[in-house]
Amino acid sequence: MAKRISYSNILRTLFAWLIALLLFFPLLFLIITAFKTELQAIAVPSIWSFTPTFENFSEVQDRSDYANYAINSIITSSASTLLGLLMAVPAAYSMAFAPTRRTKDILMWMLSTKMMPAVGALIPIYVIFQSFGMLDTLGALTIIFTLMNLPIMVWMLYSYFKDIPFEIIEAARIDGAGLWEEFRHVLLPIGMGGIASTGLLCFVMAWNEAFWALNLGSANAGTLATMIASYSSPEGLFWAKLSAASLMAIGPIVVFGWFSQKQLVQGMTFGAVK
Amino acid sequence: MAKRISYSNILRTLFAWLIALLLFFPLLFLIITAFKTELQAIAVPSIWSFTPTFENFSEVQDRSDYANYAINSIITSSASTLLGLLMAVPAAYSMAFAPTRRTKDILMWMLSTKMMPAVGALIPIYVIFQSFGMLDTLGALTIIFTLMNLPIMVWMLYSYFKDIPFEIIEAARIDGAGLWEEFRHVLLPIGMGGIASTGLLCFVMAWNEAFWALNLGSANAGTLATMIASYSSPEGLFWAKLSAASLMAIGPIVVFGWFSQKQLVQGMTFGAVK
Amino acid sequence: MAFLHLNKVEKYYGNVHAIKGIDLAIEKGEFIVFVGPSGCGKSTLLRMIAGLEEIDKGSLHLDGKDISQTHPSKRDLAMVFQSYALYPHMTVTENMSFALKLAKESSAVIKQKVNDAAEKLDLTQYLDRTPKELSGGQRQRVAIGRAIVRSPKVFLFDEPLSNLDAALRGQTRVEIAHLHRELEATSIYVTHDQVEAMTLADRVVVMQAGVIEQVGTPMELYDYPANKFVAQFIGMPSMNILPSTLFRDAPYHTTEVGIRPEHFKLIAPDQAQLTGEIEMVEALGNETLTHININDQSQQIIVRQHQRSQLKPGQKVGLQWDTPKLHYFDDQGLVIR
Amino acid sequence: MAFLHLNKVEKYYGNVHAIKGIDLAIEKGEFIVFVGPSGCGKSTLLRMIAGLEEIDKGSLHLDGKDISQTHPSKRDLAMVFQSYALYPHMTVTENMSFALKLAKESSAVIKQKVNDAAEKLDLTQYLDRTPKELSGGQRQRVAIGRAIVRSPKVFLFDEPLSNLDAALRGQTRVEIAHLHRELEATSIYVTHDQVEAMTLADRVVVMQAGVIEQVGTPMELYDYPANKFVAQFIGMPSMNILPSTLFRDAPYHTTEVGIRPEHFKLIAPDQAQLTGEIEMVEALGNETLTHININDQSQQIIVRQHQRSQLKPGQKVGLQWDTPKLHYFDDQGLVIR
Repeated sequence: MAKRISYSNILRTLFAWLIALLLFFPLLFLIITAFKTELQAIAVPSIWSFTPTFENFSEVQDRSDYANYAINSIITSSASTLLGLLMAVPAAYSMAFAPTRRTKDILMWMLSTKMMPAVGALIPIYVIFQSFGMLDTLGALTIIFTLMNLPIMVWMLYSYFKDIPFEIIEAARIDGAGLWEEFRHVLLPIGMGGIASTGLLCFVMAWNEAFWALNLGSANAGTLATMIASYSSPEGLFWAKLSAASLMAIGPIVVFGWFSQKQLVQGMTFGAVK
Repeated sequence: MAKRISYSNILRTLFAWLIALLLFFPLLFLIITAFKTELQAIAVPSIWSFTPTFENFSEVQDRSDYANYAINSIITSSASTLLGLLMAVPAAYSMAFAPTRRTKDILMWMLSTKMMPAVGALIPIYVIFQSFGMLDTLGALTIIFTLMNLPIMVWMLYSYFKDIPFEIIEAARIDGAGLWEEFRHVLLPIGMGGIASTGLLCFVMAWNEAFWALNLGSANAGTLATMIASYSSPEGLFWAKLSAASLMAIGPIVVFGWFSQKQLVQGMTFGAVK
Repeated sequence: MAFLHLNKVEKYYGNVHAIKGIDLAIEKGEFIVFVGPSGCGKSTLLRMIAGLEEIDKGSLHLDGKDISQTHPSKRDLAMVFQSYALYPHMTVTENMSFALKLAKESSAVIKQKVNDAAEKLDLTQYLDRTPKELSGGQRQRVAIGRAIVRSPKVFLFDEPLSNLDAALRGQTRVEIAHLHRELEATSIYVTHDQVEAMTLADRVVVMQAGVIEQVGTPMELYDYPANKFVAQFIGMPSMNILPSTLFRDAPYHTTEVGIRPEHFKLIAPDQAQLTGEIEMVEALGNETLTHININDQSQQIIVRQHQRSQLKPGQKVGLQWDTPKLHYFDDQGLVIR
Repeated sequence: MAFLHLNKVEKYYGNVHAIKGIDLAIEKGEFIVFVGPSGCGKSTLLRMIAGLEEIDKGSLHLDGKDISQTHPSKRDLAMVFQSYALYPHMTVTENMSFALKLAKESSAVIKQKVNDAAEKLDLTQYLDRTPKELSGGQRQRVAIGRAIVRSPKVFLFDEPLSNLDAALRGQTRVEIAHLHRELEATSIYVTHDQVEAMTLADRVVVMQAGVIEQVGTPMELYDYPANKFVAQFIGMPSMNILPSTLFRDAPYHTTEVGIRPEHFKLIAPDQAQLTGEIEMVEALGNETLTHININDQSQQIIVRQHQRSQLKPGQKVGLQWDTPKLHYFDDQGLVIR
């Protein structure tokens, strides 16, 4: 018995390491390429020993205003997250604690809107923003990011709130709590984990979003995702520079994600793992 | 009392219709634009009365081989869904019914891989497929779609399987069922809803996927998503033709989704709504 | 008017008439138990008193004031929930002082009251723990403590013992009875367990299908049930019901006769009017329950004896009964006195 | 060797020693009940017999064959689960015939056996329904039916009644006893409820913390408990435990003395060696349980009387007991005979 267990243990450990390496490989490759020259970058087979250069990073910084892109990303991601939470929390609250016969249908239909390819909505939304003179503004991106994330946010918060036993809310009411006190002293502290996860997830999704950022605001309101795209032009692939730009774009969110990973992934579990 | 209820009922109904219209509007706009001429399409404010033309559709058909794109979409979506299920079902089964202390961590980590922007993995994956001579092949797209959907598939199936009381599986074992009979007569029929939902969702996601399809296979292995992109060229927006192409690309999946909506959305609920 | 007065209270859920017009007057200091099978409306009625469910028709007066439409936070009641419903993010102290803080009591008063309650409930050493760190029984006591610190007008208990195991249930029952004697607070207690109802209540309210079947002291219900439902619901094992044809002296209109298990005597079959065959003998140590199939009636009765029995399944026995202890029911199931 | 033989069976969960070496011999046709508080290992032991948990040490023999490492599907046992564990996608017929189909029985035989079992369990009219369309009691009966159609070597029951309400629980208990008498099948039944154990078992196995405390017939356990744990676990309310200093004639080494509630008599306080004050009087109709605080002992005992009582809380009473009915325990909690 004991032998079989340790044998399968070794196998499992090896397998786990293999998978981990395989999945880490793309990021590693990206990092390495970013420090190559363009010539080294396109060499087949890949070169693994070379003198690292910072040239790509400085060139990206010269050609594009990195700080500007980064600020746009931070503003639109933060604002859309905040705005989304302000709308999603009350919606999820009422769905979780005062459900009607339709609540389930509404939730399903909200999710089903995410099934349509984004391209299907591009033209009308473009026209709407155009007629309000909002093309290429941070406001437009914030609004579209908020709308894009709203169904997921309501869903996640609903799942969290639904796990809070309603009797606790009722106990607070009987203890003399009005609506605000109930929210402030009971729902908010108990649901904080879920609210934070939801916010984090939506922040990351807004940060990584490229389709709308490219189509609605690349010149003034461009986010870091659009900066990457400007290096994958049809005239040819500049791998090293593209890698450097990618690294600079995803760097902050990867670091941010690293520190908040637990919270973040917990948010994606929809309460399924307990 | 009675008065207040009917009053709020009217409000709710009005509100629901408003939202529904607002959300249906983009699709409506897309459909209408597809039947306009290019001149009518860019008119501001929008023209709502015009003689519909089929010109855009025939031009899209002439310029691109619609049937070819559609076949590629069907093949890659179906193959990646099937391949994904073959891997995800056993994985989810063992995670749900023979969990170890690490299972939760593995699931979380699988999901967290979806948090990295796809662009971060583009270059290494491009290089890998290039060195195997698989660029612009249906095989490459199938593999990448499968890998892309695998974490979500394992997650969804895990959530479904975990809802199946383990005692039912145990009862089957005591009733004399071996591994295959247990799978065939108990797990498969009980989990069929979840497996179908997962498959459907991944089919739709593969169909709508544009990033990898564009970067790994636009000439021979292009899917319908890449066909759309060829109409949003930087030389100018051809709205009417873009609309027609979009409509032709998303048409099949919208119709397909319409018929399987219940199943599909149920799949996205991760068992949260019961 | 009584301290707490329910006047023709009704409740609908869609088309379901859940509470069908309840009239009940509860005096100050009484311990009232609502008992009935699941789905009889006892919890709904309690929640209507608490304000957690709306009263669709009728009125509810507390201490002379109509509170039918008052928000739960303004009714001055305390409730102990089946799931305890403690605030998971607060310590025991914070849980117990939450209501007082909302009521803007001074912190000195709050501290005093919480410490008093904690001492009474033997919780002093757990005051800084969160509910997660407590056992089931301790959580239960915190839930009770949260209720008593407020000195509310009425205590409401919604099946507070059903999540505890048998031993702890018995113990906590004694504690609740003790607290009630000490505080003399008006209490309404909901349970589906007739033993809890019998041992705790000053008066028991037996409910079924949204109506009150009978109100009375525990021994009134046991000795003089108003109908067949109450007769069979109160007492364990249930009262045996037999057709009236077996009883020569039954009053006119009697269709069925009820006999409690302890009012039968087992005698030799040849001396008895009624005989049967033993199906099963349940020996519990201090008493023996004998299940007997009545001959030619395809009916089973249970006989309780307070001593050991040497009888075995399959044996024939005769039955004798105490005629004054019989209960006669008419075709509506109502008792004939 | 006995029909089912457990030989030094052990189980570890990581560092937790869940089952600490169990030896047990079960004869063919016996009805054995494992009883104990939650977490005592009784369900784990049952699942080890079923093959659903591995046996880490020791061996298990059934009908002369070592089945310690046999897959559950090859052990020829049937099990009734607490949750019933019916196949939700199959009808009642399909549920009951699943095992027979896997065993490649002919469809005529299957039909015959299923119909027989359905008739025995009063399920004939539900054969085409799925579990969802059945009540809790009916599901329970299907689970039993699924077990009996197979005529297995041993029936295993894992707390089969704990999801039923009190009335149905009593009724199903009688049905299980009836079935066992009819089928004469070897059965192992797990429960935490000592009443179920007492009324169903030929022999009861009392477990605590992974070891067997005592094995015996129900009345052996009630009259001659081997230790304080069994003494207090069997019987409701529990046996009262008092310090030996109150008993002049206690044997040497006695530290505590146990008295069952029915072995006390209430007398006038001035005639008694031991007096106390009444804390609570629980009148259950057929019996009265009086809770008494023993003077200067800060200890509470319960006295059972088979008649009504006029006593009230606060009154002083004297206690008398039946010396031959006393149980003496040493400082290890073991009985002194």
